[in-house]
Amino acid sequence: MSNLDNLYREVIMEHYKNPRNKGLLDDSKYKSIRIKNPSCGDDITMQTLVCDGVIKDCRQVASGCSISVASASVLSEIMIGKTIKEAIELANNFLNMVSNKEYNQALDLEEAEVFNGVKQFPARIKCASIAWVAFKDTLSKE
Amino acid sequence: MSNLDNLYREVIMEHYKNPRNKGLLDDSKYKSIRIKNPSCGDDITMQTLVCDGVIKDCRQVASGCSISVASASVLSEIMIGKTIKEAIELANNFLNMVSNKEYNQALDLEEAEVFNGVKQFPARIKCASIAWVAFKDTLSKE
Amino acid sequence: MNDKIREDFPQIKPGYIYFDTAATSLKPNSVIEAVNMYNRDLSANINRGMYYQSVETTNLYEQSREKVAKFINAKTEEIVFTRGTTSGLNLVASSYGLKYLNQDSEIIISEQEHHSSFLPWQNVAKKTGAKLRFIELDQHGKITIEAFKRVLNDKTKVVVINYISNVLGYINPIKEIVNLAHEFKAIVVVDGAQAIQHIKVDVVDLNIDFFAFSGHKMLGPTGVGILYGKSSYLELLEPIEFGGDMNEDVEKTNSTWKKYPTKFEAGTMPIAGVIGLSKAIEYLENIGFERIEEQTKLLYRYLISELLKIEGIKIYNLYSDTGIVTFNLVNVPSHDAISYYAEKNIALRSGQHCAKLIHDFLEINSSLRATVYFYNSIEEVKTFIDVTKEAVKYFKKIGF
Amino acid sequence: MNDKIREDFPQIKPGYIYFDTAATSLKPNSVIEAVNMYNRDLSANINRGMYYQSVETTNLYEQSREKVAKFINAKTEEIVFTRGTTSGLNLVASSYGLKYLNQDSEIIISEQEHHSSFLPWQNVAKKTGAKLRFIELDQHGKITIEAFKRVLNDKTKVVVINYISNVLGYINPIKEIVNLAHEFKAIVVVDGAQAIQHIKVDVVDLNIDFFAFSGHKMLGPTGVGILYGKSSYLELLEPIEFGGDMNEDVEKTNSTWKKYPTKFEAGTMPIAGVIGLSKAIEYLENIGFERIEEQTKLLYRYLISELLKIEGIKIYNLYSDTGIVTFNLVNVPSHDAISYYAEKNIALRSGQHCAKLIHDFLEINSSLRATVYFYNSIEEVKTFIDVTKEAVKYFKKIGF
Ligand SMILES: Cc1ncc(COP(=O)(O)O)c(C=O)c1O
Ligand SMILES: Cc1ncc(COP(=O)(O)O)c(C=O)c1O
Repeated sequence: MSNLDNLYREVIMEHYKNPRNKGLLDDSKYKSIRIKNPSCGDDITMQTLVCDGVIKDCRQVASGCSISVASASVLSEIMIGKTIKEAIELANNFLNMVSNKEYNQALDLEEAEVFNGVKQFPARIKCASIAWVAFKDTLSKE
Repeated sequence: MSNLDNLYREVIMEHYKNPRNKGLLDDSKYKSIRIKNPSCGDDITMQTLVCDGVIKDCRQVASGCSISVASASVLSEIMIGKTIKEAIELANNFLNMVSNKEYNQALDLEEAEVFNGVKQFPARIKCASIAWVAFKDTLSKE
Repeated sequence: MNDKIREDFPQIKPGYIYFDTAATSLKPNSVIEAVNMYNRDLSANINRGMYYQSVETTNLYEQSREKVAKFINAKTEEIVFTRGTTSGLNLVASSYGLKYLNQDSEIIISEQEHHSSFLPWQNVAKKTGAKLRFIELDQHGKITIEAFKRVLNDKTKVVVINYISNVLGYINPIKEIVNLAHEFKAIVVVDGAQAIQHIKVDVVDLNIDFFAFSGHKMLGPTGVGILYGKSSYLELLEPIEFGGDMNEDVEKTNSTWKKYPTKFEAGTMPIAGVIGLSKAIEYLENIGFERIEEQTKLLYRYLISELLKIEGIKIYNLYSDTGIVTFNLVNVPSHDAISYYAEKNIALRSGQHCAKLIHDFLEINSSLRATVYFYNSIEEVKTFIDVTKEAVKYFKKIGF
Repeated sequence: MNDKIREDFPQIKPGYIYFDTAATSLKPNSVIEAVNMYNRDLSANINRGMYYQSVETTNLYEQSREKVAKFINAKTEEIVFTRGTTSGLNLVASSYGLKYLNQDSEIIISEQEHHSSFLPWQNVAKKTGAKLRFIELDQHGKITIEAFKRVLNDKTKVVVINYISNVLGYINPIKEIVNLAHEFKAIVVVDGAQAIQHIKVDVVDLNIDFFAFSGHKMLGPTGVGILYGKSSYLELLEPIEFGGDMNEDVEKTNSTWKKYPTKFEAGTMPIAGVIGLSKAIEYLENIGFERIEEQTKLLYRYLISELLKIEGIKIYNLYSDTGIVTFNLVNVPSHDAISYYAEKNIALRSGQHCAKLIHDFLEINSSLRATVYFYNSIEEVKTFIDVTKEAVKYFKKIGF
């Protein structure tokens, strides 16, 4: 069962049970994107506040499996304070890592590193990715 | 080539080139049925005049392959004078013969016997049958 | 007996447990070989050729239609080949629904429906203004005649209903529903995707108007399905796809169609699929529905009784009539739970199984679905139970 | 080289000559085995499972989509799987035509069209009041740019045209037609059923809006087809089939669809067919269109030159761009003539080849069609010519 243990790392379970930056703000300065994957019950909204090219705040609401919920939570924590450029680079790197593509191992994924085990579960890549795709979309939304 | 020779019997070719009872009558006492098989170019109309349960006249117009044209012609000749009951029995027997099903060999198919060779050509059964199906339909048309 | 049957299915291998028959069934060697034979030896188109390969292909294709017809006690010409259940049900909705329904019409439907049965009629309702009336399900999610009667009235034009639910495994009382519906001159469209492989279907006895099912759920190939329609309705309906072979006369301004079923089969059909389907029916008939039911029930009863003993499991259909068990590990999202089974090479489904409304009814987001069928074994059920116990323990341990 | 290629096609046997590729192509071993492999080893449904067999099936299915996309230079998401060319062309007609055309619209079409290309738009014309405008063919039955310009105008909303005619074998000037049509803001729907196996198609270079073709005409399995659509149009179009997997949210009163191409793929797709298709493309790419054209032209030229020497033969397309020769024995109905070839195990077609209007144009009832393709041989052509000579003699002798 080492594959599973590698998937369900403690940090992930911790975020799943205590999601950070949870709850959306009704503030038009925030950009929101919602992505649903109804067939498996995932429903994730990411919200960002960008000021002078820097991510000032990141909020999220996520329901679904542990991987998708934890992934939104971890993301929200590590992105606050990053520049847009850094954030996008990080997100792309994360998406490449979980889908077992080549990625820049030198780039620090910080806590998101714990999703490394997802690549052993091709059918869970989507779970880990949704929040990151939604997050990237908030940045390109003008 | 004995199969082909058995298909293209002289009698058939003779009817193909000189079709009997050709041309329709514009008489409401006659019942007409037209069947087309456009994908192979067959277009056949059979017309019958029935009086007191006896087929008094049978007319036809047929275009298409030699088998379908000859079959309409032969039919029109042998049916005149038959009772409806005899005619239907004959037609069913003919249809069974050409489709290689069991049929009453004792029943005299008269000149239509020459279509015996059709059963070796499953794809030509339709050609031989169209006129007979149309003919039967004229009898059941009230 | 079961071991010999299992040898007919080359997908069955030690260490792999297939409990996902409700999604698609396994295929016996005879079906695989029939498809292979067509591709390898014939590879001809139907209807239009006079050479042996084409004539033979046409024969096999039409014999398959006859076989399907006999299988459900229909007339040969009442069998239309389609791409699958979904296409068949859409054909009826588009051709009948869009044309004959209007804002005064009501469509009776249920929350048990698969999306392929529900969505085409939701579209008809939107486009025509007809009203969707849902049969109120009882506490177990079952359809009762009483509840059906409460929504049936003079405005009812169409009743759309599954024969067996792909989530709950209940057999619905089709015959009574049809009788009642016909009293109100409503037609009944039955989704048979989960029934055809489980129970003997007799369309004359049931007196249903339309019945759709898929090859791939009844041991046959993917890409082929069947729509049965009563002659009078098939006569009435306009085709919705136009093309090669379904036409009679073609002129620049006007064209005419062949008789049913041909008018509904435009262009080149899934020939290999149709030929393979015929072998699937032969296989089902050779085993017989009695034995299929017996073995399925045996496995199902054992499965459910053992599952009930495990704490930390919630089962949603305790009284399934077939081999379908729908459940969750308590507190574990189905997508997490399924990964555990996948790691153990056990094939189950997680999610909504294309039936969102029944999940709304059950007030859950998603579920796990295990299906046992005659080719499964008691040993497989035992392993499944063991793995389920481990899974419950594992997810509890890591904090779910 | 040809002998080695011929070994890849198990249908090719001594004494059997397959000249009916325009109806459906033969299948190489790699295609047959891919279908077989899916049926035998995987037999799982796509998208919804987490076990190896289902994940692997989903991968193969989506890889096939990528392969098709690259093959015609499209984006992956612009590839919709269908039941065949007929279904693809009907999808465009129903979803675009019925919605966006009206009595002020004109549809440009040609008498060369296969019924699968013509009839869907004849239906659109009837239902919407739009007018069908036929491109006037030249004396050889060809479409010229001049004739096309004469029917193109501000009212033109859709141009429906085959890339290669299945009766005459002409390659139509699609690129110029598209350029001109776009100047008038008309969309162009191309029937590629006879082109995809003959010439390299680049949808970006051609700039076509929709392009439909069939697996079974390009060495692939029956039951699967492809519709290419420009993203902007696929985005715009409403699905015409509703069901499992194509939906996003489902509520009792309202539902939403996934993005294209998924929204057009309702229910279980022809999975085995899609997987086999991918191998057909690989095969075509490995041989290469240059070699395919070279060998086809070689055979065609020899065939036509020898046919021309026979008295009592009427050929309708002396300048075919592909391997299609359409002809008749003088005074012999095509159905009679074909029986002779069938007796000699030569596979040809007789009839109208689902293209009645071009037969009207040629002022004939029906015709014989022989198609040569790269897997045919000079020896086969020689035998065909000998048999044709015998046939002419035979039918003359017995009195035709
Ligand atoms: C030019 C052309 N268009 C359309 C079709 C229809 O293709 P299918 O029958 O595979 O749907 C064909 C083949 O029959 C064809 O040759
Ligand atoms: C009850 C029910 N209806 C309809 C369908 C749709 O069948 P298909 O996907 O073969 O079109 C399914 C299977 O997915 C089903 O289980």
